[in-house]
Amino acid sequence: MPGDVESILIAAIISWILFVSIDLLFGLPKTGGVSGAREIAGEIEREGGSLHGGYMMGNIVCSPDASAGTLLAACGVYIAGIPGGLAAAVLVYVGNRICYDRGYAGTTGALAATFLIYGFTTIGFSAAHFIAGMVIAILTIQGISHTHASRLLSRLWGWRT
Amino acid sequence: MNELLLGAFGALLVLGAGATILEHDPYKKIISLSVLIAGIIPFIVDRGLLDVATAVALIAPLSTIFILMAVRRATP
Amino acid sequence: MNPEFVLGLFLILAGTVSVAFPRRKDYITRLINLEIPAWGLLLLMLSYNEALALLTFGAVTALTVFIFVRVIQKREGEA
Amino acid sequence: MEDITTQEIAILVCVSIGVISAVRVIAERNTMKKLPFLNVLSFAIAGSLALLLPDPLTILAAAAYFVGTTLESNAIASSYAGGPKNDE
Repeated sequence: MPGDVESILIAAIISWILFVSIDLLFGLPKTGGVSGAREIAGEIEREGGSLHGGYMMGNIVCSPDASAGTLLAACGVYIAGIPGGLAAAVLVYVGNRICYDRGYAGTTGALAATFLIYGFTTIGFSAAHFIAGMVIAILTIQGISHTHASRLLSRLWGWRT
Repeated sequence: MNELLLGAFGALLVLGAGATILEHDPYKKIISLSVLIAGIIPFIVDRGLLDVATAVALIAPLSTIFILMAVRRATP
Repeated sequence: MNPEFVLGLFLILAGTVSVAFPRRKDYITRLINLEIPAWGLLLLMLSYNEALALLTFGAVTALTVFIFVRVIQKREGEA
Repeated sequence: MEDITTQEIAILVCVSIGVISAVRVIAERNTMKKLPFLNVLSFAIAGSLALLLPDPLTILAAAAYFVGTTLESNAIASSYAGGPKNDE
């Protein structure tokens, strides 16, 4: 069983792959859902970033998507196991409806993350590792360098199409 | 809550309050105000008043949206 | 003297001074600065563990902001 | 530093990322580019809320905080982009 720091890093990588793949699967980088997301994307492109990655970052800011689903599912599993994760999925769906979004990406992300994290808790990880890991994963997307993150997301979106 | 967390959340609170006072642009002031709220919510949760924390977390964006109505009118 | 009390007092003092002497003297700046002492008072109530007072005060703050916004819009419409 | 539990190290990671992103929110000069850092801050705070007090109602509070701050960012961005009239 690895130590705490290694576990958090592994959990960060797993949740990064999980939420980026679900967001790409639901086509978040295709276009901005609301005008605010399009404005953020335009601003990132003006600073030298890429437009489709900017759309995805704007959509993450403007409505709870798979990343929010993963974080809240990790919180739910940490507090109450599988039922907590399902409650988190319901809450993410309600939050998506509040933010004028269809809510498929967030709910799917929360359900997938619930079962994935519960699976990992059986082999020695703790759900607290996944909470910290998810915060590190969202930091790498939104908080280090907008230009490089949008270029990376745009390249991944180019592979998918 | 130990001293380290207390210092971190207090730092968020003081940073948000200072930036809200010192900014000029109304949008930047509102964003700094939301940093201040992020520092306050953990104090409410740490006391165990979870229903109050839920209500406050839902009411705070409402008052921000009300302020945005005035900001949008003032800066067309 | 728990930390909530000290931080709440700090917010009330700083916010009141900033409402009284804002950087830009217009309605919007004062209205946004008025939120700071409101949160400070909420933190002060928290240090006495008054749950019902917190709930009521939170709801009334949003209502007060709404009324202020309506008043400001009415005044600017007349001017 | 004697034995730090898993919960404590996770909450330390969350809180330190929150403070860093708050500093970057304040330091960024472009209004629209402040919003992704604010999103990181709300992720960190929602995570640390759940780690601070493990109770079944905490997940409701964390979700309410997260949805509230997302709605706030949405309103700020839409209002900055010109109001809801050119939305759709």
